Amino acid sequence: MVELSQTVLLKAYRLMRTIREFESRVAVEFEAGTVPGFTHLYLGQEAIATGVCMHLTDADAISSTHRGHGHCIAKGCDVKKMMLELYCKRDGLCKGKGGSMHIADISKGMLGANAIVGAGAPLAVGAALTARTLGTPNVAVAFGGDGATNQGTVFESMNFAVVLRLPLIFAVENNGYGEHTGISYHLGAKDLVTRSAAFGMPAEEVDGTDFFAVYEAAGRAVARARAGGGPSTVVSVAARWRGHFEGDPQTYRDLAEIKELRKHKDCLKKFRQRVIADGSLKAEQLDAIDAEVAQLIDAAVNEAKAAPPPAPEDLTTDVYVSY
Amino acid sequence: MVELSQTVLLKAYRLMRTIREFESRVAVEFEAGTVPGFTHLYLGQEAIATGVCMHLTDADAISSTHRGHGHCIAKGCDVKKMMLELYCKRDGLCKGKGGSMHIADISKGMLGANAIVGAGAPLAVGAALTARTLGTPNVAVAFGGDGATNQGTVFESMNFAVVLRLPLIFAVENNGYGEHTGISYHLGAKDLVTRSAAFGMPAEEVDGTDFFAVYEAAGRAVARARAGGGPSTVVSVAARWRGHFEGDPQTYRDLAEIKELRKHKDCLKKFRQRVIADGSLKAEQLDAIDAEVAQLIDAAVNEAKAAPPPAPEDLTTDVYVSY
Amino acid sequence: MSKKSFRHAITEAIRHEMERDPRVIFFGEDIVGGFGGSANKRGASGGIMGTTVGLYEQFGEKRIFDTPISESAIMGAAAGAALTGLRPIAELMFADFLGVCFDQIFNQAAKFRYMFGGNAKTPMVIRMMTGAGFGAAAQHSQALWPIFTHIPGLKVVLPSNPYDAKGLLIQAIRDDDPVIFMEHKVMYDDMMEVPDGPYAIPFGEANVTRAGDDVTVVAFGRMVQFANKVADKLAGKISLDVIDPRTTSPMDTETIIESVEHTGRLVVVDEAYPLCSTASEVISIVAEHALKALKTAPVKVTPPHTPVPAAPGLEALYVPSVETIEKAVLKVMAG
Amino acid sequence: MSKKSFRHAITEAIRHEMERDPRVIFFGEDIVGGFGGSANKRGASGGIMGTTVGLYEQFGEKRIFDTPISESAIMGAAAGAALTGLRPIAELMFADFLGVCFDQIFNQAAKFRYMFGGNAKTPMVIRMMTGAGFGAAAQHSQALWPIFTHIPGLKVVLPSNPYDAKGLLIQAIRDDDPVIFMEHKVMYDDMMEVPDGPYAIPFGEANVTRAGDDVTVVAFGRMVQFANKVADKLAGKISLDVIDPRTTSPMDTETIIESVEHTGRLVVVDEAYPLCSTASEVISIVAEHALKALKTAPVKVTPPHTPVPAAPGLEALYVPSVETIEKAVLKVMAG
Ligand SMILES: Cc1ncc(C[n+]2csc(CCOP(=O)(O)OP(=O)(O)O)c2C)c(N)n1
Ligand SMILES: Cc1ncc(C[n+]2csc(CCOP(=O)(O)OP(=O)(O)O)c2C)c(N)n1
Ligand SMILES: [Mg+2]
Ligand SMILES: [Mg+2]
Repeated sequence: MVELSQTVLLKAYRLMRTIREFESRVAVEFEAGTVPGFTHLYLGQEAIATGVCMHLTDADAISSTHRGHGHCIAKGCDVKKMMLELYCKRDGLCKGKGGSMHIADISKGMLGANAIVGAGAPLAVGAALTARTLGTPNVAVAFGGDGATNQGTVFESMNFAVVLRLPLIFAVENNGYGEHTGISYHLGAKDLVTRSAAFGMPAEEVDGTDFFAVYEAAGRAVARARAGGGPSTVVSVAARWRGHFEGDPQTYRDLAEIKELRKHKDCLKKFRQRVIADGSLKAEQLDAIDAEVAQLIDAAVNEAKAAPPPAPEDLTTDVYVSY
Repeated sequence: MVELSQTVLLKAYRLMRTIREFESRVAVEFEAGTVPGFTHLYLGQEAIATGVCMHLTDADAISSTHRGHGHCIAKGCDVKKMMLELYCKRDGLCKGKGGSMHIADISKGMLGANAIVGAGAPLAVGAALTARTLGTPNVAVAFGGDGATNQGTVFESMNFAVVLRLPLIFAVENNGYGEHTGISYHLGAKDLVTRSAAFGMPAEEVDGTDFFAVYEAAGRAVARARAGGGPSTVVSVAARWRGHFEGDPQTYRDLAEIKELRKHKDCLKKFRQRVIADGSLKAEQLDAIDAEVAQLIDAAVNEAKAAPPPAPEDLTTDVYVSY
Repeated sequence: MSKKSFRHAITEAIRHEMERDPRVIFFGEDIVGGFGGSANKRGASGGIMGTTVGLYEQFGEKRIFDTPISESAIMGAAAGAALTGLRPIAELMFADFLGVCFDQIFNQAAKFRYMFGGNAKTPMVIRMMTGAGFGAAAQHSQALWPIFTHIPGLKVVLPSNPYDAKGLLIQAIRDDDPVIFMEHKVMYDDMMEVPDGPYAIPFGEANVTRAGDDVTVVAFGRMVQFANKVADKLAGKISLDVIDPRTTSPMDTETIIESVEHTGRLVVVDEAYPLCSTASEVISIVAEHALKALKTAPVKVTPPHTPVPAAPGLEALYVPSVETIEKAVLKVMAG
Repeated sequence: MSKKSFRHAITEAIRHEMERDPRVIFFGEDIVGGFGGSANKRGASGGIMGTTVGLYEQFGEKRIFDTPISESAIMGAAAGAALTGLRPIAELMFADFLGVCFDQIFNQAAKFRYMFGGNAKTPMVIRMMTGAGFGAAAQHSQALWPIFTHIPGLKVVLPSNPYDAKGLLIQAIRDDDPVIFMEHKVMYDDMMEVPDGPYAIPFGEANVTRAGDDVTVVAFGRMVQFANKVADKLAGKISLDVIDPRTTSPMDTETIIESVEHTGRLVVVDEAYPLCSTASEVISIVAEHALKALKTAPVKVTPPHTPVPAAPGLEALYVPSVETIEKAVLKVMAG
């Protein structure tokens, strides 16, 4: 295990805390009815996006899913502009035209949340192809859920990436469910690692609530990709703390499970305990981040609520570059 | 190894010989310009369709591919009506509206050749679902090529069949090529058996030019499916004797390869040698079949050439049951 | 007979037909809920929109079950099952997902009968949610029926109210051809008197929801409700003949043509994209078959040629509305 | 300038643009040939239709390569590469295969720019073969451009001759939006004078292939050739204004409307299925914008609402022909 610098640790904590705070607040605001549309929260999975994206630069690309806020934050998207986008405001990352399920920032290498399950994988193949073609050291990451791994697009992308030896990481997030359906039902294979490895690439599984585990596995995969070693899969096991989308009564789930998760599978708690126990960080440093992040998110929500919506003429712009 | 009865052996030989003769004659007629459309021949792979389909009854279903004549014959379709269909004549299996790439006979459980690569697998899932729903002992077989295994539909079908424990056999025919592209390039995985097995089902590989090997492996898979044991994969390795379609100059291929194949990988030769050597059949029995088949195919071609085409009014019928 | 929601009407139609015919089965993603869930309670949810509540309990998992997220396998399974003797209903949660499974619908199910020379039938129904109005943005709000309507071999149904939803869905399940059944997501709570027993509404028979003399308004699906409102609002001043074709394939061109021959004016209201659309099709039919009857140029009321925006304000502008329909009616009256 | 085939025109367009811009890459199934083949000779085939002969030798496998049979991955790879700075050309061998990869085209590539608020562009070209005429039957003979035309965010190109093919393909590759480029399989051997150097033909500008006064004939793709023949045949008796829109999205509605305002009569010829089609779209445009100019009802010449049959005799009846077009012209003259 590598020693991580204070800078890295503080950054990791800030990102995870920002995701936690962002999503927790969206949950509250959604219930209050101030956020339009559908929204799917990343609560419980913060360590995954963070552990993976901390290896990436703006020149690396990620493709995301319907549950994309965490990926955005970890990839460095502006949190205020994200909140504006969730509120579908004119100054949001996508001018209010994308909303929660299409939030994107190409300048940050964030190729978009995606409302079509499994659709991100081929796009990440494309980003990796750009790196290969231009001879850059860039990599691409395809985030995707356990449910999404049963979509044909994901399988095709895996074989395709192996055949072309692309610098690509399949970051599979096994949170136990696809909507109302548990993985013990929807997956015919023994497990996701075995099935991915059978496509001809290295694959490993880690505890997705342990930042360090994700960070290390992703580090190996990213380094391999940058070095021309081709694609690999990292399966991070975590759990969804919320319903599939906000408003989901989760009748299919034993709700006691969620209490347990919050107690024992909280990536932030685990991180805090570990870094304080081994002396790498002090509680006050973390508390300070907590306070800053809380303020940031609060300001973001207030700004977003007050901001103007798109103008009527925005309806028909941005369809084509020229037409 | 089970002893096979004379009846079984004679039937196997007749089927393989019929496929060989049918396809060889189509090759000649196609070059002469008498057969319309595109056509893909099954030469070299006769033992596969035969070895699999001899375990099936008319109540079992198969889905097929663009290279479907062999599957049709092995599944018991009327050879004369098949030839009429290849010639797109009114009395063909599909009234001349389907042609080589859509030849089908639902009454025989032959759900159609299919011009979309990988499209047959989901259809076989459906046929297996019918068996499960109605509680019949029927099974379904999805035939498909090595190239087709990279199509998302096939992967989805594999997982789907395992999840629902369907009576389904994936009969993969590895003939070394998808069009102009060799399997050593298009397959990222170690091999097709490993990748299929990783979906959570038994999978084995056999020599697809050895009728007995295919017959036995398929027998295990079919028996398992009938007994409620769920899906499995049988990969049969053979080789394409002809171009991808008739008229393909095969510039991508070492043509000496084909000579070798005809010499050493001829399923009919191998079958004949073995059954004569072990005394199960006599040469004369086989010769008699050869003669009968040659006559049958000749008659089929002559009939097909002379037969009337569809009538103009057939153009707009059979689109709907009612509209 | 009692007041029922659109949602409930859908459930009843499926229940009646599953009771009547053991060959009817039903599957899709999360239509039952709880498969593999920690509550260990299959039947836990009854569909994302609650349209299938209670069906699992009644029919059991041999006849109604959830699947992996594999739409091509789902649609192909339905097509293959239909070819071999069942009458499956398959759910494609949102119409927008057609892109991952379109081949099984348009090249397989739709074409079997023709390709096989009439020696096959493919009785299956694909249910799906359509339309804008929930702020679900570009990939969860599309109409897309023109694409299905374009394809020979498919039938396409767009119910505009709970009564029709039940009768048309029963017909769809009994029908021997593949049927695309499109439910507008904003209409599930709509209430209406709906008979308790089964009844089938034939395809290709338009419903004239308002009879009138001045302007023919052809409206599809949810747009029928808006068109009716405009008719009621203008009643006494301008009299609208509002036509709900109910199915876009087959389309009841006769009723449309007769109406235009009577009124001489045409407005078409459609939530689908404007180009190569159902709206264009209706205008084209009328121009071909009743040109001389047209006193003024027909007017198309559709969204602009753009994806569906997320912002609620833009989405409201995007979808045709009572206001834009009324304006179109005034235009054809003036023109 | 020299006589070149449609096939050769396509190859030249790709070669010019790959030479000009290193960001242009090109991939698909069997466009190079020989990857993994026993002859150990990459570049062995140059495409199923020979449109890419020589390109591999010139540009090497970083810029032109074959792929597994995984169209969703191909189209998504193109879209993702375009989003991140390349200008990919992806081949979908036959338009009929859109069903296995449509999502990546219509929900992804087509919508990025809008969903991302204008902060993205997706410059990519998808080439594909279309059309009937080779007896390739229901799953290898479809037109399908109405489906692409329906989708906001896509541009759709239908060249009708070698000169246009080269100029339009160059424009497609230079264009900053996703472009669907459809090549009729029967036209690859067509010969014509084609300049040796690069030139771009702008989108949305129709080509008037015959100027005339009596009837406007709008024809798409290969049908332009038939329409021209009819014009030549009737010359001296009936004078046809034949319009080749060249792109169906954007469509040059202005040229069409002006022509109908001049002639007062309209025939539309299209090989695509008839419902919700490009043919219907043209008639609808004219009815909306030039109703008063129409002296007689417009006539649509399209295949019937059926899949494409295998039998050559039926296929010949299926596709519009010089005879059926001529009949339609006589009908609008008489009507
Ligand atoms: C192609 C497609 N099918 C179905 C859906 C509906 N849907 C949205 S999210 C989801 C579950 C995805 O599960 P998983 O990949 O595990 O991601 P998670 O929600 O757990 O993050 C489903 C079925 C969709 N959006 N797209
Ligand atoms: C979806 C789709 N993609 C591509 C094609 C074109 N195509 C027809 S056959 C073929 C190769 C199939 O290879 P394989 O599955 O190995 O079957 P084989 O031809 O070797 O029998 C291809 C690429 C197609 N028909 N459908
Ligand atoms: Mg999940
Ligand atoms: Mg092969």
